[in-house]
Amino acid sequence: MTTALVPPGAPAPATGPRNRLGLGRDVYKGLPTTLCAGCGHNSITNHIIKALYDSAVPPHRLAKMSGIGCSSKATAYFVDSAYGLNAVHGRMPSIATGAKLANRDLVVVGISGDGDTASIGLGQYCHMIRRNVDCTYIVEDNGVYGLTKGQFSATADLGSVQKKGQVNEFETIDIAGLAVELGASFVARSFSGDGRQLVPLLRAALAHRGTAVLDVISPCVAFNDHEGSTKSYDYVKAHDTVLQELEFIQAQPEVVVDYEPGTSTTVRFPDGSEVVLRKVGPDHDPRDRLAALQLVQAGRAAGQLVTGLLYVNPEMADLGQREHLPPGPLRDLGEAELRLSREEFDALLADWA
Amino acid sequence: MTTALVPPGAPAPATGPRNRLGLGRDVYKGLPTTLCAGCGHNSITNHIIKALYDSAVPPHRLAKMSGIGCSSKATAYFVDSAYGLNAVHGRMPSIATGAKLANRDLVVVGISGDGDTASIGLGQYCHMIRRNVDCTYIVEDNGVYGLTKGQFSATADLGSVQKKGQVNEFETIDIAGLAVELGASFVARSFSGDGRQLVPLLRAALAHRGTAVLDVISPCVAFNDHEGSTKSYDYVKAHDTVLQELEFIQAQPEVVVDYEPGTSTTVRFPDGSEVVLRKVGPDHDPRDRLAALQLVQAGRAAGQLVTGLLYVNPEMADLGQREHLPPGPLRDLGEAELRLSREEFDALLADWA
Amino acid sequence: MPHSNGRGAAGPPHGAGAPPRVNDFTVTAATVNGSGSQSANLVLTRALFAMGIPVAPKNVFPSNIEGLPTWFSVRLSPEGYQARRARTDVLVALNPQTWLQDLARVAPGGMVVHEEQLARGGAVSRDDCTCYPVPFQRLAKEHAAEPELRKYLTNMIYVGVLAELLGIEDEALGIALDAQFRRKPRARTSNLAAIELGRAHVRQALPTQDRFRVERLDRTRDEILVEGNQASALGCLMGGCSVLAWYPITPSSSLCEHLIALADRYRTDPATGERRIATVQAEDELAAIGVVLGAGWAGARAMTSTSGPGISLMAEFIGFGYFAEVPAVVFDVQRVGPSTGLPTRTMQGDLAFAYTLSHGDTRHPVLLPGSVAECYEHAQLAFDLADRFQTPVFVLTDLDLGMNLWRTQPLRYPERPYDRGKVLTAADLERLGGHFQRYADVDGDAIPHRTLPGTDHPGAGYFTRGSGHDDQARYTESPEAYRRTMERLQRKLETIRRMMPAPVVDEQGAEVGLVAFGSSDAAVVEARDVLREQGLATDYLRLRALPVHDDVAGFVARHPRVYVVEQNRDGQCFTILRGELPAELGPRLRSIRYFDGEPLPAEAVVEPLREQEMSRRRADARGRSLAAATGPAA
Amino acid sequence: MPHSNGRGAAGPPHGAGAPPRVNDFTVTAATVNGSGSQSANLVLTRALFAMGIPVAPKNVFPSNIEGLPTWFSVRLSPEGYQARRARTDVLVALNPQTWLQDLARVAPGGMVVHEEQLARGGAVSRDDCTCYPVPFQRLAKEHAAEPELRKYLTNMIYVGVLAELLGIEDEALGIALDAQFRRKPRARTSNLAAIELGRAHVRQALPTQDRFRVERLDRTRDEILVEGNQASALGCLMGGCSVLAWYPITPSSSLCEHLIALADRYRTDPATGERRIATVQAEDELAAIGVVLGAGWAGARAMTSTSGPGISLMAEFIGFGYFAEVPAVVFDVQRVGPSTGLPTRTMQGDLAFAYTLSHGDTRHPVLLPGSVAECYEHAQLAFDLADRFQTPVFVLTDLDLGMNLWRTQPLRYPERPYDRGKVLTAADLERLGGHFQRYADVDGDAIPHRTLPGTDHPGAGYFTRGSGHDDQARYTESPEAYRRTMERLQRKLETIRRMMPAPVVDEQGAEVGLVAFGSSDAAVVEARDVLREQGLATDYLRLRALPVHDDVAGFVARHPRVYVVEQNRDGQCFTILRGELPAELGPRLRSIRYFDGEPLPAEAVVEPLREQEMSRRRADARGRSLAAATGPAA
Ligand SMILES: Cc1ncc(C[n+]2csc(CCOP(=O)(O)OP(=O)(O)O)c2C)c(N)n1
Ligand SMILES: Cc1ncc(C[n+]2csc(CCOP(=O)(O)OP(=O)(O)O)c2C)c(N)n1
Ligand code: SF4
Ligand code: SF4
Ligand SMILES: [Mg+2]
Ligand SMILES: [Mg+2]
Repeated sequence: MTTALVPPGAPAPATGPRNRLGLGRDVYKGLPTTLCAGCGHNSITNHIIKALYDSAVPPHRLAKMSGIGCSSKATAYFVDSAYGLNAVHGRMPSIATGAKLANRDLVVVGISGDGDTASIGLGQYCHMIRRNVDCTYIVEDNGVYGLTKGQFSATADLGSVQKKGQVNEFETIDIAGLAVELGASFVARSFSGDGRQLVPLLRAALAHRGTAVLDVISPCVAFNDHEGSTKSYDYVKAHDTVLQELEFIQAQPEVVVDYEPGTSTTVRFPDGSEVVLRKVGPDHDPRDRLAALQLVQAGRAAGQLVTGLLYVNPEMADLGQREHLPPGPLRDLGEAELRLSREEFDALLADWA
Repeated sequence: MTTALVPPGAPAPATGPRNRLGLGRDVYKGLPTTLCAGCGHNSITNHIIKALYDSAVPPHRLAKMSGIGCSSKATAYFVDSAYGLNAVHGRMPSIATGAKLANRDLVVVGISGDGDTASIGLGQYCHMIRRNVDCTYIVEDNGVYGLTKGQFSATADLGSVQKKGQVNEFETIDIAGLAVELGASFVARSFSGDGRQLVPLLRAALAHRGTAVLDVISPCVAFNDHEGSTKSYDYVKAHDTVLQELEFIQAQPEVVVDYEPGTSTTVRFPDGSEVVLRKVGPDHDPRDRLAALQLVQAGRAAGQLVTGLLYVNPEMADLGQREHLPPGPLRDLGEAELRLSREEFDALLADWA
Repeated sequence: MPHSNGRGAAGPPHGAGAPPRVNDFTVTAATVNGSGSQSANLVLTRALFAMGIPVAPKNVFPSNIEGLPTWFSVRLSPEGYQARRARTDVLVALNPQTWLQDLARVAPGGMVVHEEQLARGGAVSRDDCTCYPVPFQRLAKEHAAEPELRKYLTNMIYVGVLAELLGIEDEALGIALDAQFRRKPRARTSNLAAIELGRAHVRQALPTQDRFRVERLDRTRDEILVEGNQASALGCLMGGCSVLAWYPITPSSSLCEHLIALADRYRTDPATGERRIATVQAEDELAAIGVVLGAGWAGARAMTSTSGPGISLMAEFIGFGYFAEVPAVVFDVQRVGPSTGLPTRTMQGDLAFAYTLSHGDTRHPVLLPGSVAECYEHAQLAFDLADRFQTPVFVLTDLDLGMNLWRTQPLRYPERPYDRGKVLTAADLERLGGHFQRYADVDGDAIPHRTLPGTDHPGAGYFTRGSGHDDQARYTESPEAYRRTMERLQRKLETIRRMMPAPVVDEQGAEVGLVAFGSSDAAVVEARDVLREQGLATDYLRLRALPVHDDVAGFVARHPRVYVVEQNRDGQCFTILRGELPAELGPRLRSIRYFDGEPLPAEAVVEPLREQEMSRRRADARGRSLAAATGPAA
Repeated sequence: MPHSNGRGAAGPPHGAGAPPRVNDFTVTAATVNGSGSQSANLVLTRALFAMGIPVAPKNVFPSNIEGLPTWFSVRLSPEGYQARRARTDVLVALNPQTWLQDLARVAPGGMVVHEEQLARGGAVSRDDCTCYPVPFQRLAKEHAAEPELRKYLTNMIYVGVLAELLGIEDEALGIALDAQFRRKPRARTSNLAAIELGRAHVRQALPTQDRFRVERLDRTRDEILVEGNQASALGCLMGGCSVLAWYPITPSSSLCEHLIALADRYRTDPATGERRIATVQAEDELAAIGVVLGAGWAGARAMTSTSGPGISLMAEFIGFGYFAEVPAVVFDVQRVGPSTGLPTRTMQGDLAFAYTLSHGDTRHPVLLPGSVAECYEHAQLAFDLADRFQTPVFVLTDLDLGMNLWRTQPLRYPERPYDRGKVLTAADLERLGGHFQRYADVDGDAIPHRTLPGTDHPGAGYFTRGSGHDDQARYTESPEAYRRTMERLQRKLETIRRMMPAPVVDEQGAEVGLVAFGSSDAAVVEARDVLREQGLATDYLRLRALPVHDDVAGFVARHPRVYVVEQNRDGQCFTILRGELPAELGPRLRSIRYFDGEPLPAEAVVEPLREQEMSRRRADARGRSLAAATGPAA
């Protein structure tokens, strides 16, 4: 399913379909994207818009949290009337944790990148999972630092070659595998161009009470250029008469896939590199953590990225429950609930005397 | 095997056994410990001394690196004449990485705690593994923050109860399991009181070229006091006439275990809590990563901590190799090797003109 | 004892035949940590307090859990001085590791109670002191069969010995034991027995003495003994903190642990177990401040508490909070050095760093409580100010203020409602016709309005990021918009300056002024009395906040010489004052710095001040000739 | 164009009939980033440079990869001024998003080359400018079949258009193309074709003009064009850096990437592939500085480079380095704001923060290169100083200096051997009889000796931690030992102060002094000329390091009024000077601050200075009456 980019600042149409809240799809749109044309992150934005619309999330309850990176900018490109917070690099999990603690009623959607999550933010990522903070955590995973112009991230493939010619000498950190190992309550993987798979996963994540990790493979059209690859993007090769090393970003078509559960598909990126996606089949029991681990590991050993809902445990207590929070937002409590009464106060001081 | 604590500042005996370098065991001793009597960390120190002595590590080539915590202090208690660096909290991996890069000839032994590694230092821990920095990384894992007086660490058991009565509501982070998932080249687990297992593991780790992770369970006698447990330490219970909440640390005997590969043993801590250790048997192939993962997970599911050498891959390139470093220490290079020649320099500037 | 002596002499020396000292001396117990000496020390302190004697206990402990030397001093002072005294008058020596050095630091004419074994094989070297050898170990052994408990008992026996020697009343001891073992009656009994053992031993084996005596006074009525961290915790609870995120670090941890204990008691629904506060032990300080900023953004009153290393780690996020204008309360209970410095020693070393924490042009309101009562007051105030100013607010205390017990008048129940600052509700927005500009200066005080996430109005939502935004919180890289934001933030600081607590001034027309803040107050108060007795009158301004209040310039302008007293090496407050006061006033400022890691003693103020005053003529002369040489100043 | 105009007017206005301007105007191309405009801009710049015309290019780009507005200006200046000019004279308008705003900022009498389509549906609003509509898109379309490449081609066509309009020589363009496409001959050909397309179009379709002309000059002989980051990288290479640990961040990344590229070329053994440098892309800045400190401790020359957010994150570790006395070199290529500020804009905002980075009393040597040549020199020096002083050394540059091209005389080949500081070898220890005290001040300069891990001598080993140690690096919590360490570190700073590069002073007895540092130099140099023409002579001191050199006091003492120029809001250098200079000199200092995020233009110095000089009589009068009211100053 290919969806077009969000049109810039389009006004809400007077007619047209409405969701359960009576809101049109336009309400779920954001500012026009400033990401590169063809960037996987834009596709993900569109799927998020669809999922939020379909799940009828009230915009005013939506808190869009992010770190720093091209991916982290994406929070600005959906549900313009919602609340957004673009924090510092790699620290979205803690900010999201705080927001959710302050107001349990918020629907927290966190967007991060592979640099943001697997490098500088790895500690916060793991500890958010450990706390099982109720939020949807989307990693827009392109294996590079897009915003700082193409350095390898920790999810880059061993042996891949940078635009500038450097070779990645390091093993990849598997964001989904790590989540399963850490005991996350919801772990899924998908691909930016696979709306048929991603939208339902997003809706499930929104419905899940706890940290729902979505590792979404998302091609960077600007910097994922494997010049060293024998399969390098022919178009670019053919035209290197006018191309040089500097700053020219080739607009790319969106990469779209559509394949059946239990099968696998090879995605060829505009730059000629390939990735093999394998969709979990109906035989996988996503409540079996050991099975999930094995699935991920076996896929990895076979050079495949397993996609789909890998693991879910809907019963695991979320942080709010572990903190024994009352039902309403903490931020609404006033003097009556927060201060000691004068009697309590006097008794306490007497105790201290 | 129970070894006595290091005697304070004992001079090297004139006679007695010598290792391959002709050095006596005393050379491998450090300052007298200032940790609590009975602290598992002290036992580990003794096993480290034995391993370094047995492996005949030259003291002047030994770099003892640590973060902050009772555990991190332990570097002062062995090989007094070696080089030591007690860095900041949770950042030992990066310091150790730098030292090793500067001088490949150093034998780097890093000591950390569960707080130091699994909380504040989790990101650095994971990334050191990813780089496969050549060093022995020992986590003295007691499930608490000893030095700051007993708060839970991220390796504390779900449901355990603090001295002050708080209950740990969070899943444990498995330091060894995480290392396997991340693709570490050497992962082992042991117990502070199990010298028969730990000393050979330490020697293997010293011999391994790459990051050798040793998760060593090490009881904290001061703060691992599960008052909430029905098995609470009887001795303490019987004498609560004179005990109160403040600052009284009960000296404890060292906890020692000795059990056969393939079997399991239950360790009862002075405070009455228990942990079940299962030693890997000869049937486990430590070169099979999937098997190692399964072993750890299955143990966890059964409430057991699997000990022994879980995984090893001696061929994986270490950071020095990945960086293509020359054989000698980088720090010994001088102007001749580091500066451009005048000709190169002039040519470069001409290029830039 | 490692106690430094404030770079100079102690109080007046006492000859052997000097008159008895009543209620006016310092007792120091040198023990080993982890041995349980702390409860003995507290029983002693509370007993003296119960007799109406103003006490000031100071605990000097190692960065270690068990087995290293630790010292506990309690100063008795009829005038109520609470500063540390550099020397001790009465030593209780129980630690062989430090015996000789402890002995050397007793003031002449002092009294030494020591474990008999320590003097084995030789006479005690101090024949200017009265020595009382006591067989603590043997007494403990006779009393307790279990060797493990003897170490602990020894401590309580020393309380009995002192009680008998000094004349501490049984009733007072009873009150102290009640407080100490409130919920452990059996422990009370056995500890009392240990005290009795000490008393009995003195009666049987030692001569009576009247060199040091305590007598009932009536100078602690209505007072309570509280640690600063405990007072801060209560202030946070009363101030409406509903999200705490923290990472353990001495000397800050106990603030959070006190708050959690208070929350267990007062914020927990006994029926449902529901807690009206979230208390998250974060994985580090970066996460702790992140949680606080997230919660503050979403409208909760959120706080963290840490010490120096944590402040360093929060630097980036605090800058974000400053530019994005997010409320947060950050306690810094200051300690010495980097992590591997002296983490259990005190310092006012983070003042300048916290004030401008983060890269770029940033500046934060800093509260500087000078007493435990102010810890309580400022903790509450901090939440109001954070909400009002929409910015991170620091509260700087230190190990001395935070972890030692201080006497105080009972804390006051707050009368004012919370100031939640400029928050627009859905109804407000309705009234404004949906016109909401997150970062506009609508009121002329440079403080914008905000909505809280979850506010159900189509115009309520906005996007928060650092400084790259316009008045409507839209992303922009426009230089003009950026400059406008920066200038508004600068004007906001002027609003803040006016609204922070004014300094406390005691001015009587002296020529010499003193400026100090925080825990230095105790020593300065005493130093002024000493100086006055020596004929040197001083006026005193106690700073209670940064940015520097406008009153300070007036004070300095009225005093030709102003000494800025602080507990750091680099004269951080001095430098800030030099930077913020009119430059003309700069030459009036002088710096007195103390940085040994122990609480500031009065001598460390008295002596450098006296010395500088002595040499001022010379200095003045030099200054005048320099000015002459360099031509007219503007 | 978002270019702020330095809060005031631009150069002299030009009427329609004004004389032609030769080699003395500013050209600005307004394009979209990611479109490849950068190579067109560079070809233009290099061609002008090849004609011997002093050029000063400035690139203003968004925090984004593709599709947002970006501006490139190149200033032509026969005098060789390299500061940004606030207004432009010749606009090349290719970006519809910013067309109207770009147009509005052209100086009167300017020339506008624009995509024909932009003016569709109406006349261009600036009839005081000469406008040249060009059908760039159509030309590109005719030339290139692939729509994807047209955007790119458009840029190179504009170079041809300008070449023809202004008179840029073919030979110069050829040299520029050679440099740009050194290893891509096919690209050179196709780009040249695009340029020809532009030229041809002008010849065919546009009238000639002589309002703005370039002519061959001879003022760039021997000069090269270099980015500061490139010069710094070469300095690091020559300075013997053997460990680089970094985390990507604009505008610092290119320093590291240049260094890696240089290492690929010069430090790699072609036969074995062995590299005489380790270059680690760390997981974040905390790890980067950790690697650097570990490597520095072990004896390598190690460095990192970052920008503000990274400096914040390094705060704790830098304090550790200070107290443990570990060499490290840290570049801070400064930028604006927190992460979500304006990360692609320039600022001197980290000066104060870097100088005292970390909690507690810490203070670091800071180098402040003022040109690309100094970037190269200071980079080398930094490694010597770090080894000599055994402490983290900062090198502060900024986006303007680091990422823009600057003209410079060729860099000098270093003559001196490395200064590896006080390192004791095994042989040294043997000679000293094994007597080695890691932290003792043996030489009276407060700098101790060290051994490197791996030194094979039984007395060589030592244990490194923060401030809690004695002279022999043994753990201690003794207040005396701690104070001794702190006082030595303070004395060490005095040694450092004396050994840091002295300021560069141009003094001719003027009454007004200027103080500036870093990239502000370009604007100050120009501003002084402008002020001199206006009859206002100034002397100038360019600070090159912190701590403040002793020469500064003398300079200030010789000038009744000294203006401190800097690119931040809070007057950070001004405040540091106020704090460190004798207080008597304080009143002489005045502050000129610029913080729009764009490189400082000369006007932003000229105007506030002139204004303040105008109003100084009033100010002086006020100052005198205040002094009178408050009594005599000390
Ligand atoms: C503390 C800090 N260090 C570095 C940066 C620079 N920086 C901005 S985005 C980014 C990486 C983004 O990579 P990723 O999260 O993968 O996002 P992408 O752009 O690829 O979507 C970096 C290093 C920063 N903003 N803050
Ligand atoms: C940045 C920072 N935060 C907090 C601390 C305080 N601190 C010292 S040790 C420690 C925890 C140590 O726990 P662990 O690593 O498990 O060691 P253990 O004492 O249990 O052996 C903490 C939080 C610190 N030194 N630095
Ligand atoms: S640089 Fe890569 S990640 Fe960033 S917007 Fe462009 S395509 Fe997307
Ligand atoms: S507190 Fe615990 S971890 Fe620390 S020394 Fe004592 S027993 Fe060991
Ligand atoms: Mg990425
Ligand atoms: Mg621990």
